[in-house]
Amino acid sequence: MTAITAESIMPLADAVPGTASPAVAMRRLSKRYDERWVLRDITLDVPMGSYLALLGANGAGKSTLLHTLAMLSPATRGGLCLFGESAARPSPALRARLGMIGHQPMLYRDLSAAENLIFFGKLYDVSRPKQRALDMLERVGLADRAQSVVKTFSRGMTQRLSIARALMHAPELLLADEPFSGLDVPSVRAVSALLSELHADGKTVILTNHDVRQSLELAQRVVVLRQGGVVSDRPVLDADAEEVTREVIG
Amino acid sequence: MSATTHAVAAYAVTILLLWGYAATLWLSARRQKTNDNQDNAGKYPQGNPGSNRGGSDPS
Amino acid sequence: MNTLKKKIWTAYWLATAAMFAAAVAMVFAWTPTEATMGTVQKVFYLHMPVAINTFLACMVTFIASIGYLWQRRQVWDDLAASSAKVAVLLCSIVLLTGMIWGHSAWGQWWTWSPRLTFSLVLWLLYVAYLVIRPSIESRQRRALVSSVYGVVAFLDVPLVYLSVKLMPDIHPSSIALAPEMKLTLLSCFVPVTMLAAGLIAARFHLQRAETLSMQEADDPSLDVIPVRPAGGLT
Amino acid sequence: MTKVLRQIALVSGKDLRIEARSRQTLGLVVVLGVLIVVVLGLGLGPQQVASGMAATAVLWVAYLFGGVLCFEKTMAVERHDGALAGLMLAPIDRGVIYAGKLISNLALMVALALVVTPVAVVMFGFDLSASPFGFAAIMAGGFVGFAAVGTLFAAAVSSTRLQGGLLAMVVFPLSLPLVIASTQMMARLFGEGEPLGSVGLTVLIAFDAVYLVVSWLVFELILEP
Repeated sequence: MTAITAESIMPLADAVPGTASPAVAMRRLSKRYDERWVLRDITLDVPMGSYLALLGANGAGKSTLLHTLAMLSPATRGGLCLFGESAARPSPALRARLGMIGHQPMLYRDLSAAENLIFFGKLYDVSRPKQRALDMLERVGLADRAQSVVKTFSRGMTQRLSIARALMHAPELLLADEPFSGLDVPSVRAVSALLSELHADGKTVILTNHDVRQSLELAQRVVVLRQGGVVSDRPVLDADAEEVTREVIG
Repeated sequence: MSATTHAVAAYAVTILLLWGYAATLWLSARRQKTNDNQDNAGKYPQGNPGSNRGGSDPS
Repeated sequence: MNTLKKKIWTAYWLATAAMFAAAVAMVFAWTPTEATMGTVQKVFYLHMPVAINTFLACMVTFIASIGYLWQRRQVWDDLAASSAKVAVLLCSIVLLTGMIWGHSAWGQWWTWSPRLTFSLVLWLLYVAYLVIRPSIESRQRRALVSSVYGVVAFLDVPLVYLSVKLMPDIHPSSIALAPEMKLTLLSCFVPVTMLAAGLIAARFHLQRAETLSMQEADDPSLDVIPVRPAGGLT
Repeated sequence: MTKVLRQIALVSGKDLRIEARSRQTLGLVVVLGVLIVVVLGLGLGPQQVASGMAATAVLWVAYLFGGVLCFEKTMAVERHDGALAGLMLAPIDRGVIYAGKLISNLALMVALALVVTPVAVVMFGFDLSASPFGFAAIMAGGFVGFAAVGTLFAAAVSSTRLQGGLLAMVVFPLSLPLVIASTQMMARLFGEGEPLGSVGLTVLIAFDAVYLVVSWLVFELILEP
């Protein structure tokens, strides 16, 4: 049982000359939390510019996987490379290429919408953060609430602001953890349009979702997780909603 | 109290604490062992190949 | 193999017990009584080896804590917790024997002399370690918080020593030892150290068994669900 | 280097802005500090209070409890709505987060001290005139070490339940040597009238150095969203 280090999978990514390394490369990624294995032997490649949906029931390990991909917590075992660079000791430059929409909004509730965006923009060294913040607020339809404090926002508004925060620095890879949960229909439409726009721009998008039909409409490829392991992985074109649902339920 | 009583008391306290702790450890190790045996007998009936912690020895 | 291990283990404890008994007998029957302090000086032969072993146990906790922070293996945390428990036990003995000695030598159970304060703070540091642990529910969190604590607490020890140096001192200066006394000290030191190490090992074994019985198997692969080969998408 | 400093200023500036807006923590902490001073003043009775030296010990009690509250609050700001994860995603060193939080905590503690110290000095009749700068130096040295461990453990503890008592339980014993050193120095400085140089300020500096370096090294390992 030899441990797979991130370094050992590097040659794999470089093996085929002329092809760019995948945006995300996982090799037998496993993670134990307390007594339980929450991720088991996950091996996946996510090529640049793809749109991937991770499906699974609650507790299947979707959020944990996304957290691990975002390098927020290390894997217990296995290797992970982002853009061909090991995620074990990520450089700031690597972190800057990645954006995340979490389960929680990741915003300061006592600061205004604009202040939040400017703060994160400055952390990412975005040029002209103020202008960029206003542009982003415009894009997510919150321009008129720029000076309001976040704690006065509704769930949908907070979520849109959270997306604006994640996109402030124009990341190449966007990780979205249940971006549609708790949103009303117009907000869902706005958020999914934003994600598709990103994908059309050539960015890589990975989202977790529990709505099978919606995922099949949005993404290019669906991966089903159960008990922390990959059960199926196929392009949307081959996928049948009924069958995928069965796989999710188990 | 004389000096001798003090010295003897110090030794008594030390011996009591050190060996007393050793005794409690020994007792709980024994209790754990019998528990494990009972557990395993209940959880894994004979001939179960899926049991991956068959023995009672943790090491 | 297993029975051999068990035999060695039994022999270790029997040897420790025998040497301990011999050392105690030696202290009372053979070693000459110290001239100025009288019989109560005999406490010293136990007091000092136990004190040194307290430090050793604290050091084991320190090293195991670093090990956990470095590797994140539960084994390290189990070791750290076990040796901290023994360290507290040993430190309690140091304090108690010290107090008994002090009461005989200068008529008071407790004085705020630097060395006493030092031992007390050391004791408090590690008692707090043991008290904090059970109040953290998640095993990983507990291991993390206590290993950070284990590191900082050990680094605190020289600092406590420095800070109590600022206090006015009334502790007697060092005692000159006759050769017989040195021999007695050594023959006490060996069984006490063996006992301390044995206690840590025994406690560690118990802890390990408990942890392993809680944990899922070490192999994370899914053996129930068939994994479909990845459908290539480019 | 300037980039790092700018990032640190950004992180703690954000904390202070939030605090300035809600004024939640400071109000709480200052009232708690004054309460502690008053209760201990009453409990010690006129004889002990007259000695004046009791003031330094009482002040430390107020600082310890108030400080722990500050550490908890500044970390709670990050825990709320998962803001810490946002900070951890950003391309900044973990040390920057630590330094930023440390500075916020120190700022809050200095604000606390500015209110509580005069109250205690007046109520205990403590004569500061002998060496006001010595007093400030010793307290500052104590604060840095205390905030260094406090910030570290606030990050380690806050994602567990049972935060309140737990953080105090972790930080108090580790800060004991700091309190001993500081009160003993005060006793020498004011009780025996020794000059500041011979009081052994190096002990405090050694403390601060050890705590800062260790916390900074360990912080990266323990930070989890």
